[in-house]
Formats: sequence, structure tokens, C-alpha cells
Amino acid sequence: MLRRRRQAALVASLLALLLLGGAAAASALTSQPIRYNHNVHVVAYKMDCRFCHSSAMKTASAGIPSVEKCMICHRVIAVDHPEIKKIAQYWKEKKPIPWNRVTELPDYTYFPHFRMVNAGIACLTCHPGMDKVDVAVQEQEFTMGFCLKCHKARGVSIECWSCHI
Amino acid sequence: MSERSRTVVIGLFDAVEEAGAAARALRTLPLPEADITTISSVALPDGAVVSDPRPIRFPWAVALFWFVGAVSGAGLTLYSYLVYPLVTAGKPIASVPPTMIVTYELAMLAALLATLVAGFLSIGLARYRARKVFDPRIHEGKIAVCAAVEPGEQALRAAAALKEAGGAEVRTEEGEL
Amino acid sequence: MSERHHLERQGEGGLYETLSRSNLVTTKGWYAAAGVLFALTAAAVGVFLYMMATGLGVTGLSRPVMWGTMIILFVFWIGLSHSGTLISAILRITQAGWRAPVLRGAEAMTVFALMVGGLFPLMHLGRNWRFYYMIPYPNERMLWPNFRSPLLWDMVAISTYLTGSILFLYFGMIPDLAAARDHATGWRKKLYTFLAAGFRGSHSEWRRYHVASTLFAVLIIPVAVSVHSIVSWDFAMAMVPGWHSTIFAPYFVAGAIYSGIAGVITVMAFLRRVFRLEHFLTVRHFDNLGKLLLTMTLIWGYFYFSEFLTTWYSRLPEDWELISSYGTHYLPLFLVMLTCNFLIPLPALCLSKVRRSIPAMFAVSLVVNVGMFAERALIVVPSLARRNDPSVWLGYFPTWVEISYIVGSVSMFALLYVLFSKLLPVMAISDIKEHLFRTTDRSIGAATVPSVAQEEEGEGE
Amino acid sequence: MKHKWAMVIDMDRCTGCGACVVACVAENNTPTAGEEEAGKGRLMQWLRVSRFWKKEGEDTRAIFVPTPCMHCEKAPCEIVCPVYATYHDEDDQVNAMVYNRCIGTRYCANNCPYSVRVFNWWNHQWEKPLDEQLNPDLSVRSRGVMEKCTYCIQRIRRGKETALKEGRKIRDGEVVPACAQTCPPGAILFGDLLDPDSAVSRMVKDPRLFKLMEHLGTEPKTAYLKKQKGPGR
Amino acid sequence: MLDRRDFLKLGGATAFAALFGGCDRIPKKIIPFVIPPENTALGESLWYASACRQCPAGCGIVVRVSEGRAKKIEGNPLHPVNRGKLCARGQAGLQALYHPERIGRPLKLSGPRGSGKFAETSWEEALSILLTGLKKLQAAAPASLLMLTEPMRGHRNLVAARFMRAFGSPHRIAWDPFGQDALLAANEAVFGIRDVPEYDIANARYLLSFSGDFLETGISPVHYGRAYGQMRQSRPTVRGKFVHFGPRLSMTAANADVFLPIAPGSEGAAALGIAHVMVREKLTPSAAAAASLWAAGLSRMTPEAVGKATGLLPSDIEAVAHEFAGNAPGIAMAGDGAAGCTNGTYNLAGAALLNALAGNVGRQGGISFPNRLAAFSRFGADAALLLPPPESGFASVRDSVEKMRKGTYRMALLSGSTNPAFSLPAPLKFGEALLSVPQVVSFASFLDETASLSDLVLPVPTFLEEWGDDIAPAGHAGDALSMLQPVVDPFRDTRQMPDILIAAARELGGAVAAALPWAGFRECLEKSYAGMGVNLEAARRDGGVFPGKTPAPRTAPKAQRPSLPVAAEAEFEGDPARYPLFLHVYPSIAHSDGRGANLSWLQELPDPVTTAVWRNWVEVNPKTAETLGLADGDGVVVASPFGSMEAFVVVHPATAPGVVALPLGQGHTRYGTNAANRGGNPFSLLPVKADRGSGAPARQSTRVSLAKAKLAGSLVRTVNVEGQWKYENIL
Repeated sequence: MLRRRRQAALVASLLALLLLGGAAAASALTSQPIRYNHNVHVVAYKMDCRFCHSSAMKTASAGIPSVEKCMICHRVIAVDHPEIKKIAQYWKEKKPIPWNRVTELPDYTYFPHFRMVNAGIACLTCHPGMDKVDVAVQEQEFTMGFCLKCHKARGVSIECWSCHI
Repeated sequence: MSERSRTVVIGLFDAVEEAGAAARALRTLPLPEADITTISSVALPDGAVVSDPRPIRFPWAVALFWFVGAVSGAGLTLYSYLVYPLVTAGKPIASVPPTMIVTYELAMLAALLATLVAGFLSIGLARYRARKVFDPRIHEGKIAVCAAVEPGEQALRAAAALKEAGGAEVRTEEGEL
Repeated sequence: MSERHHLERQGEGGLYETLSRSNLVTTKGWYAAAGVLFALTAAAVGVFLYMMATGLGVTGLSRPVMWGTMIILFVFWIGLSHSGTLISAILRITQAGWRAPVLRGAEAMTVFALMVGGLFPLMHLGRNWRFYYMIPYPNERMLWPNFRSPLLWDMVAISTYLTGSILFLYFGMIPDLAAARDHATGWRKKLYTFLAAGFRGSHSEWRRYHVASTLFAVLIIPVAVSVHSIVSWDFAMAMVPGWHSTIFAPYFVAGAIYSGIAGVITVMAFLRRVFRLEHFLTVRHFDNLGKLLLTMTLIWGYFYFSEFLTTWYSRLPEDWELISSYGTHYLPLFLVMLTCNFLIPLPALCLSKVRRSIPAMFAVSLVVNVGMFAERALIVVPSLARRNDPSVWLGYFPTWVEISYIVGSVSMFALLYVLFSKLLPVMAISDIKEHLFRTTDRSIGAATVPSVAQEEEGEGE
Repeated sequence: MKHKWAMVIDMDRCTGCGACVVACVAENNTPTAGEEEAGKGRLMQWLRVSRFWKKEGEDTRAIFVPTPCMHCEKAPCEIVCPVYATYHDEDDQVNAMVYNRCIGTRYCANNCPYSVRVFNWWNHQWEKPLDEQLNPDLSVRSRGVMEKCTYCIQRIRRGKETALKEGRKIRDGEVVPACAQTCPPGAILFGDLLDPDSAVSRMVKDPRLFKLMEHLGTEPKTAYLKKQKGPGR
Repeated sequence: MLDRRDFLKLGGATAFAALFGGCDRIPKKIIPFVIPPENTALGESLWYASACRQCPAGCGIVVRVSEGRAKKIEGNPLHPVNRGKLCARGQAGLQALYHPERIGRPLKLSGPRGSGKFAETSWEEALSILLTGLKKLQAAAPASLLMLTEPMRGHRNLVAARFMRAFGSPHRIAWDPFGQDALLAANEAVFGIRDVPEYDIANARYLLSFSGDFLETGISPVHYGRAYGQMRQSRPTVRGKFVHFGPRLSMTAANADVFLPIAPGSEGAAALGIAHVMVREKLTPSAAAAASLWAAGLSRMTPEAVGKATGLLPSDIEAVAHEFAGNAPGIAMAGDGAAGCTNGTYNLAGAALLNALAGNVGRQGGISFPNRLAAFSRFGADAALLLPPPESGFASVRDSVEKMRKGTYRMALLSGSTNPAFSLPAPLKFGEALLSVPQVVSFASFLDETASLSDLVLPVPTFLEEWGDDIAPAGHAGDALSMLQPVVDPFRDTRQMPDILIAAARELGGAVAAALPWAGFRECLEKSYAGMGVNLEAARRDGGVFPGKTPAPRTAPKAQRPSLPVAAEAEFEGDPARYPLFLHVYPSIAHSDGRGANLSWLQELPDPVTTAVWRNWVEVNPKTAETLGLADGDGVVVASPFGSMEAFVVVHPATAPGVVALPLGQGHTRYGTNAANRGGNPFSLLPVKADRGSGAPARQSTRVSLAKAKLAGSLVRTVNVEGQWKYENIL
């Protein structure tokens, strides 16, 4: 299963990189139910990543903000924006927003966000470019070597079981 | 065409004795020992017809590559131990017996490959574009006696000597010996 | 019926024709044989793909018998591969006069048996598609294989041996390829021209060629010995009763040579019959190979006895359970091994009548290989089935999947041989010619015996 | 933070009931093999309770030996793995098994004298909705990989993380594998040998202590306490 | 490859359906919360306390819930029954929850009755069928309504009992194959108190067990298992000794220091033999004062006489008597194997007498009779309804079968996991009789043999999805009160039986509606406990109410002057010539009477003694097997005068000669793919006999014969038959 997925991912990324760079970027814009703009939130409004991805400090997963959290601000801010209207619609129907996953780790990898965040690793270390983009992208391929380089440099555990069970 | 290309006189012989006579005749021409050779489908003992004065040195290359292989084997194992040091069964990270075994095997592998490559180079094989003098009939049992000669008079004398000795189809061509 | 006689009648071109008949005529029989073998091989490959797609559950393996037929076949074929190169190298170095017709067949057998045998460790992996984790190369995982594992030694050794054997086979073939080049036409000519690499047979070429061949032979012998030692260490390094034995390496090497010689005899008998090489593969060759086989029977028997005796007599509890299972669950296998490896070959090979009868030698060689297969099975299975912890004991019997691998491996080996015989010189033509060149028939009384031209190169009387 | 986890199984308390077996199955996403596969010796349970008969004079006694992974300090399985799929985890001093690295040579299982390693002969399926039960803390193993008792490493990890969040050391008894947690007579004791005050550290000094096949020199960290006889000590 | 459910951690807890299909696709969906629940952190699991209903022991559990799905059951450390421990069956409770064959919608008969063919229907229709039937009955003959359930406890029982009483039917029967009738009768006879005692095994120094398999089955394997561990190794200087008498080396017996095989049904005689020695030699003060017993007939129970009856060596009897008397406090207990004989009361009374003679009654490390009614006095008048009934109800079930045949009942309501169509002796022909009841409604989670015989099956939730309360049966629990709460949202479209009864009562109106005046069962619980002043929220958090102080135990009036049990011989059906072997049946540790057989984890749990999985077997002594020409693993037909079944032989070196032992639990014909068609049902061999003293079902009351037969398949054991003798090899 994973192999297929890996291959698919490989093929997909190759295609995206080599052939259809522009087209892929365009489709990325429409790939999410709402065109959430990371750049605006992070750079223009100087919001901390952890404000929305709040469980990154506490649990393994960084978490996706609830509709309620979006509405805290967007009850008053930019309510006329067509994308914000979509959020309001979800909120009205009390439906969750079906985001598509962008960053992905293999099933057999355990990545505790809170350990990294609490150790002072900046979010952009692993999610580079997230502050510059519109719709979320995965610019860094999460290979084992990428993780290990950092682990070795910081002198933290490189035991296999730290990340794989 | 390589610069080693020279004028060569070739004569085909049916029997070793005739070839031997031809070679003797060529030597008395005189032609240097190194410029006379035979081409045969069966290895002829050195000195039976001609002898090859050049020393064979490529086994030294094989020996050298044996050591190169050994070093790379040891290096490979040591590097792999140290690049991600994981403990198994309480054995030391750099464990001696596997290092020895891999060292040995890679040394042998390198030596075997070196034998092929050095052998090829020494024999002069796999030079497909080189034009070497040859006659396919040696595989029907003929023995060719060839000699590199100066074109002109020496060539003619050599051809005559070959004919004298009973050589059939004596001819002169340009090529490597 | 002597070789000399034959050459006189036909001349050297004719000699080539006879010796490489396999290359020249493509008979219906060849197509039929190749077709059947291909079908069997393809079927086994299909079964393997099925196993790869569904899981190793289709085999008869279990806890505790985690290794079964595939590993038996691995050891068996690696063992079989042994004699070829080794015998050829030893015979080349010792300049045994009768060696020439045996060389090529034996060397090719090594390569093909290694190719077949080397597949099994890969096939038996639970996740074959991840086999590259075993290969040491710089990778993004920054993780290298564990060289402390005997499996890795095995991999390194077998790849060395396979590379070496192919080179050895090829290098030995170069003069014959040159001969073939000069006889062939069409695409074969192009192939042989490429493979012969411009070998002419000039005096300096021959001299260097001989030096290189001798070097090859000298180098390949220690590799061959190391390979089977390491195969034995796959077992002996483990803490499994019956495997954990110091004698395993020489014992495996002896067993490998033993089964290898038997394999050479089988292959020779086949080649002789199929390609009508009666003039070249004579009774004398079989007699000599028979003597060699007899020696190996004795050596093998000695090793087995000393291995068995120590474990049996010391009665360590774990080993004792294993030895006593030879008398109960594995009695049939044990008897097959003992009979086929010792009780039949020993007296039979002592009789010159048997050694000089080719059908009898063929039969004996087959029997020995059946016995050696049983021996491999007896090493792999009972040791695992009677593990240290008696509560997990369990039997093992191969399923149809594994039986199809047995059939498939034999047919693949045969197929490779059949294809080889069609494409490349199957007899060492130049060695035979050389042998003929150096011997002349001399009449001593009523008998005609070959006499040797060159005493200093080894072959005495 | 280094640990040296160890297990002590008191055979005098063990009743052989098998609660540990099912607890382990429930915790570790272990598939059921089915009758046919079980008959082929392919049960997937990581912990077995072997029952041996022992003649004592006229009487026959039954002896229950719960056998999880021994987590040997000189583990024979580790050295034979060509790809480091099983190796010694230095942080926890346990015998680690990395499923995604395993290529399935099964050499480790052959070399384990305790035969506690199980192999995934098939891609095991959980009939829906039985898959809802699967523990999210560890992976479901695919076919072709070896698996075995991990001392419930996911629980150890959870314990470590909790301790880290609360800025303290792990307390003795805070981290227990599923088998030890459920064992009704309390026969399975688990803890850190590097903690001199832990219960296992005390128990390993018990004169009743023995290890399975100690003569093999594997130095198991799962130890046993001998069954006693008669009243009093 | 590794199909991990990690994405659940990253996703939210609401829209699961969208996730399940998508685990192989990229990109995956992330479904966050609309409004995050207050106490949820993503990826962190929560533990909910509840109570286990996998067997009647009533252990407290905590369930790990991650993203709305139960992941693991563990014992509740606060609960006095199990103190954090749990048995295999409890652990397997999750499989009942997620069982693929669970009934998810009401089922209406679609073929002939008994065919097991059902069609799904809506709750509206199902309830209207039920109500129509009930209404018709209420008008015509309310007394012809039968309710046959397992023994219910807590407010479930209250609702059911009030419903039946108000409806006007006296026919409310609870069936438990392992009821404690014989124990009650024995204690009444010996101590003058009809109650189940508590055994303080943890503090005992000497434990005598007469076919009491308390570590595997019986009242509470977990509680006693824990106590057993404490008895063995928790005290620095004392290690309790354990001696077991019985016809078979069960798992419990295997843990004994001394196992003494005896003839089936001779447990009472063995106990009296020990009593004889104690009184003769005045080994304890109580024994010295028991001259009256001596005169009443104890003098005849000499070790020699008892030895002849039981097969014991007289010297063993003497030795055990001395040890038992000399190592106070001690406990003598007898279990199902002894109680299941036709002289069960006598057997159990013998054990009770030993406790009295040794002076173990009412002391730490002995037995005591806690005052449960006083402990639960806060329930007021309803207390008796809430406490679990310890009886088996065998007599009533037999009576009801008669009545079914006579047509007394017009409608039957069935519920519970005791599965009478499976767990009653076959000659009673319960199933056949049930088919003659015009309308049968089952409340069930699985289509077992009994539910398959009904017209209408109403799906009920498993215990992990229910509201409820529980009081563990007497014998081990003190006065703990457990609270059940749904740890997951109901997984199927199910309704609790009390909810259905309350709803039906509302529709039926009148007295019935007045008797059940709640909107639903949850309200019933909440009102009731609020009325008692119980903080329900705290109780649900802790898993129940566990008071620290218990009322003083009841006094046993005759503990000082016990009466001598009336001697009785065990009777066995079947001509000894034709049926030469005694049959000993015992509940299997994994499946009990058969209710666990549909869970694959339990099917694959090796039986502790034989290590067999997935199938049943018959245990035969090696000598017996040799005389019968049977080898280990052979197939045999076990035949009794009442029926026959197929099984595989397990040569069991410690079964008494002349006895064959069969585990109960397998032999289902329905009950799902895991359970069905795995060998024969031992209940089909049993006669319809009862213990003469108490009316409990007498299962150990027939002889059988074994005949070799060729059977398909083979018995799978996890321990090698040859290797099982080589314990020394692993040392």
C-alpha cells in the first residue's frame, strides 16, 4: 500500500516539479475547500502558527483549527470576503471544513509536534515557505535523512524507536 | 589508425616444423626477436617457434588492486559502522570478524576484476578499432608466422624467406603485429 | 575411438564442427526441450509472483521452521555451483591432462547454479521489494546495512563468487569465441566478434592469456572456499542446535565439492549423450571423475561422522533432541541421506566397472545429488523444528508452491544450460586442441597410448 | 534519560489464566490467525503461556511459563539482522524491532532460542468494524515483516512524555506493559533496573530468580522467580 | 505498507465515515471539529470508567477511548472486585462491541420459526409488533407472559421486575447455569445461614479446594486470582499452601501445591474424612467441641472408608487434616465440579463443615458472610430487587418448559447471554418447547441459538454502550456499587432493554405505566441515585461507589455447632458396562458456558491446561486411553445415554483414571462464524438431573463411552505434544 503510495507520490512530485510546475501551483489553489492564505495571517497580521495549530504544543499532532476558532476573528474581520463567507456558511451549517491533507508522513512514523515545538524548533524548519505561500504546500520532503541531520546536529536521540513503531 | 601500425609480412603454414623453419629464416634476415610472432589456434610453447622477450608485469597490478580492494572493504565496513552506530547483541560497533570477511571478499573481487582488466590491457584485447594482422584460416589449423618489416626491400626478403620455408599465401599488409 | 584418431580423420575445422555441434544445428528436440524448460521455469516464476503478491503464508513455513525449501535450495545450488569453478581451477593449476573436455561444462555449471541458487535468498524474503536495504550504498536514510550479520557476508561473498565465476568462464572461453568468430556468419559473427574482443592467438597473446588464466584460477579457489564457508556460517553463527558447529565450514565445503562433482558428472553425461561428444568425453574422464567423487564420498563421510559423533556423544540436551529426531520424525530423510550419500556411492565407486560405465556413473551422480538435497534439508529443517524451546516444536512439509520451486530451479538451471549450449561454445575447444597438440599416440606393444610432449608442465607418466 | 526496562515473572503467582495473552493482543494490534493458520504454527500472539508437564515421582505437575520477548542484553536476534531492523535500543535498553525496516529474512526468528518472534505470513485483515479497536499508538504490521513483544514501547513512550510534560522522572509502576497491567495474580512485574528503588530492582535480587536458558549467555532481561513448595519460605 | 490509524490522531472526531474509505488515497481529508469538546486534546485518549459484563463477576473497568472509539479495556484500580486487574474475557469485551456479526437493526422472522432466517425491519415496526402482542396479552391473559433472562442486577432488574409485576405475570425466570444453589443449601444446612460467603484467600495460610476452579471460572476469577497471588507471595514470611481435591487437573488444580485426584462426586466424603481426623484428634478447639458430630455419623468416615470411596490414600487424608488444622487461618472451598453432582449440597456442606471445625468462620483469612442487605440499605424497599440473585433457577426453567409445552404462555420475552437453548441439557428439549410459544421476542446483540428461535429480535447495545448500574454478586465484592456508562456512542442502532420496557409500559398505560414512571432508563438511574444522595457524576468518574467502611458481617448461627451434612452418594446415569467412563464437564476458561465462543480473541486463547484453540476436546487419562486404544489427537465419539458428540482426545496425565473431562463452551450451531461448527456441544450429553439438596443442575451425573472415529481436521494445540514433557530443556 505504502509502496504504491510512495511511488505515486514520487511520480506525482516528479510530474509537479518537472512538467507541470505552473499547472500544479494553479491546482493547489483550488485544492482546498477554502483558499486560506497563510502569508496574510502569518506575515501581515503577525499571527503565531500555534494560535491556530494549537495542539502542536501539547500533543503529537499540530491540529487543524476548528471552525469556531476561525469564527472568533471572522465574525468581524473581512466578513464580506467570498472565502470568509464560505467559512460562515460552514459555521451556520455546523459542518467541519473538509481540508485536504498537504504535509504527510508515512504511517509508521511517529512525529510528536510538541517535543519539537517545546524544544524550540521553529515551525518553518520543517515547513519552510509556509509563511510565503497562499495555500499550504509541502516544500520540504520528509525523508529520514532530513530528520536525522537535525537529530544528529542537536545530539538528540537517533534510536529507531524514537520515531518508528 | 594507431601509430603502432606497421608493415607486416604473413605466411600461413600447415605444420609447426615448417613454421619453426620460417621463423628461423626470418631471424637470420636479421629481424629482431620481438618483431617475429606466430598466430595459432593452439598456444605454442615459448621458444618452439618464436619466443617473446617482453616481461609480463600485469600480475603486479592485480596484486596492487588486491590491496585496493582490501582497503575499500575495510573502509566500507568501518564507515558503515560509524555513520549510524547501532548496537547489536552487545557486539562492538566496529566488529573485527565481519570487517575481516568483507575485506577479504572485496580484495578478491578487486583482484579478479583487475585480472580481467589488466589481462585485457596486457593482451591488447577489446581494442575493436585497432587493425591487427590476422588470418581466419588459423582456425582451420594453419599457423601464421608474421613479422614486422620495413616496407620495401626488407619486406620482400621476408616474404621470400617465408615462401622458402613452405608458407602458403604469403602476403604483406599494413596493421598491428 | 581415441581423440587422435578423430583429429586425423577430420582435421581442425571438422574438430570445431564436432565440438560445437550444439551451436550449429538447431533441432526440433532443442526447441522442445527449451520450450518445456521455459514453460516450467515461467510457471515457477509465476508461482513466485503469486507468493509475492499474497504473502509467504502460501509456503509450509511456520514458527519455528522459518526457513524451508527455499533455503534448502539455496544451499543446494550454491553447493552444486562449487565444483565447477573449483574443479576447473584446480585442474587448470595442476595441469591434469584429462581436464580439457570437463572444463567448460563445469564452469558453466557453476555460473548457472549460482544464478539459480542466488535467487532463493531474495525470493524467500518477506518483503522482496525491499531487498535493496541490504546493499551498502549511500542513501537518504543515512542507514547502512549491518555488516555483523552473516547474511551480509553471504551477499558479499556470493556476489564476488558469481562475478568471479562469470569472469572465469568468460575468460576461459575467449580463444573458443575467437574460433567461433572465424567459423560463424551473420549475427553470431557479430556476437562472437564482440565477445572474443579481438583475440587472435598471437604468441604474446597466448603467453599473457595463460598467465591471466592461471591468475584467475589461483584467485577463484580461495573465493570458492570462502563462499561455502560463509554459507555454512549463515547457519553456524546462529544459536540453533545442530547448526552451531565449528566443523561446519570445512564440512560444507566438502559437501559442496561432493555434490558439485556429482553435478559435473550428471551434466557431462548429459552433454555427451545429447551433443554426441562420445569421442571427447570418454570413459577415462568418467573414471577420473569417479575417483574424485569417491575421494569426496570418503571425505564427506568422515566429516559427517565426526560432526555427528561429537554432538551425539556429548549429549547436550538441545543437540540431543535434534539427533533423536533423526531417529523418529526425520528417519526417512536421514536414511535417504545416508544411503544416497554414503552407502550406495562408496561401494559402487570402488568398483572400476561402475566408474567406467557411464550410465552407472550417471545414476550414482544423481543418487548423490538426491542425497545431498536430503542432507541440506536435514540441516535446515530438523534443527529449526526441534528448537531450544520444546513447546514450539513443529513439523514442516513443503507446499505445492515450494515444490514448484524445486522443479522450477532444476528447469531454470537446465534452461540456462540449453540456451548456453546454443549460444556459446560448450566445450573448451582450444584446451582440447592444446591437449591433442601436446600428445601423440605411441604404440607400446599392442596398445596405443598417448604420450605427452611436454613433461615439464606437469603431466608425468 | 536512560532506562533499563526489565520484567520479572513470578511463577509462584502465575496461574496460567491467559489474561496477559489477550491483553497483549488488544494492546498491540495483533491479528487473530484463525484455526487453520494456528494449526500451522502461525499464531500471531506475542506472548504465549507454555504449559509443560513435569513428572514428580508419581505425580504429574503442570508448569505454566509465560514467555514474552526476553529483551536479551546479548540478543542473538539482533546480530543476524542484515538491515538493523532489530537492534538494541540504547535509550531504553530493550531489544527494538523496527517494522518498516524489516525485509523479512526471518533470520532473527531462527536465532531466537525462545522462539518468541512471530512473522506476518499474510496481510492480516480486520473485518470491519473490528479495525476500530486498533491502537493508534503503533502500526499495524504488513505481511512479510517480523514482529514481537516490545515491552509495550508505546506505553513506555507515553509514560516518558507525560513525565517530560510534568518535568519529573518516571515513577516506578507508572509504566507497565498491558500484560503486567492486567495480570490478576500480579505475577508480572515491570520496571526500570536503573532505578535502584524500583520493585524490579528489588526482585532481581531474590534468590528465587532464574532466567530461561541462561547457559546460552543471552542475558535475558525478562527473568523468572521460581515456584516454591509448601508453606512458609 | 503499515496501515496505521495515525490519521485519526491528526484528524478530528466527528466525521469518521469520510475517513475510513480514504486511508489509502492521497490527499487524505482532515476533518477538524466544528467546536472542539472541552476536555479533548487531539491525539490524547481519555479513560472512561464502567463495569464489565462479560461474565457475572462484575469487575470494574476503565476503557481507553481515542477519537471516539474504545481502544482498550483495563481493570479499574479503584474497584474492590478486581483492583485494576482483568481476565482474558474482560479484555475481549471490545470484540463484542466491534463484532462484525452484531445485530444492528431489529430483525423480523422471514422464514419458518427456528430457521434462523430474519429480515431487518425498522424500530417503529418492531416496537409496534411488540406492543400489539403485549396489548393483546394485557387484555386477555396477562399471566401468560414469560420473561426468561439471565440473572439481572441493579436497576435493570428493578425495571424488569416492576414491569412484570405490574403487567400481571408471575412468570419471571432467571437462568444461570452456574448458580450457587448448592452452596446456599449447604451453608443453610451447616451454618444455618442461606448466603454466599466471602473467602479471604489473600490472608489465608492454607487453602483446601474441592473441585473449586476459582482461578479460572466460578464466582470471580479475577478477584480470587489476585487474592491467590497475594496468598502466595505478598507476605514476607508466609506462603499459603494450597491443596486441591478433584477428578481433573484443572488450571486451578495445576496451581495447587498438592493435587489429589478423587472419584467424581466424592468431594463431600473427602471433606468428611478430613473432618473425622480433626474431630478424632481434637486438632482445633471447635473440633474438640464437636462430639455431637462424631455421634451423628462422623465416626464412620474413617480415612480408610473415605479412601475407599474417593480413591485417596488414608495417609494423605490424615496429613491434610493435620496441616489444615495446624495452619489457621485456612479456607475450605468447593466449586462447580463438586456442586454439579447429584449430591452437590452434601459435597459443599462437607467443605463448609471443615471451615466450621477449623474455626475459620468470620475471621481474617477465613470465610465470612457480609451483610449485603445492610450495606445496600440506601436502596430501601427495592434493595432485594437490586441485589443479584445467586440461584440458578433450574427448577423454574424446567417448570417453564413444561408450561411451554402445555401452552401456558402466549408470549415470551428473552434476554441475556445465558442462551438456554444451548446451555440446558439437551433432553429437556428447550428449543422445541420454545417453538410452541406463539410469540417470542428476544433482546439480543447476537443471533445465538436462543435468539434464533424467536419471532422478533430487538438489538440491544453491548455493555460498553449502555447506561446502567451493577452490583457484583456475593462472594467477593464487598458492597461495591458499579456504574456503567457508554464509553462510546452506540455503535449500532440499538436500544437498551430497560428503555424498551419503559417505553412499552408508557404505551400500555395503567398500572404498568405507573410502575415505570420514567422517560427512559437513564432517567430512572439518575432519579433513583439522586434520591439516595449519590453524587452520580463522581460515581461515574470513579466507576462506582466504593464505601470504605462495611457493616459488620452477618453471624452464622450454627458456626460454633455445625450440623453434620446428610450423607449422599453421587448418582450417575448410564449402564457402567455400556458407558464405562465418568463424564466430568467444566466451563471453559475462555467461553464459560459458551457465551465467549463468538469472540476470536477468546477462541484463539490457548486453554491453559491443554493449550488447545478453536475447538473442543476430551481429556482422557493415559491409562484409560491405552486400554481404549486411543492416542493423543485421535477423533472420538463421546456417547452418553442422552446423546453423543465428536471430540478430539487429549491425553491428560493428571485426570483421574476412569474419568473423561469435556470443556463446555464450544459446540454452537449458531452464534456467528467464530462460534458455529466447532465440535460438539457437551450439554447434549447431559441428563436432566438436579442436585437433590438444592435443585441445582447436576451436570456431573452421567457416564459416557468413547469410540474411536475418523473426524475431519485436527485439534490445534499451541504446545507440542512431544515437547510438553521437556520442561528441563528451557532451564
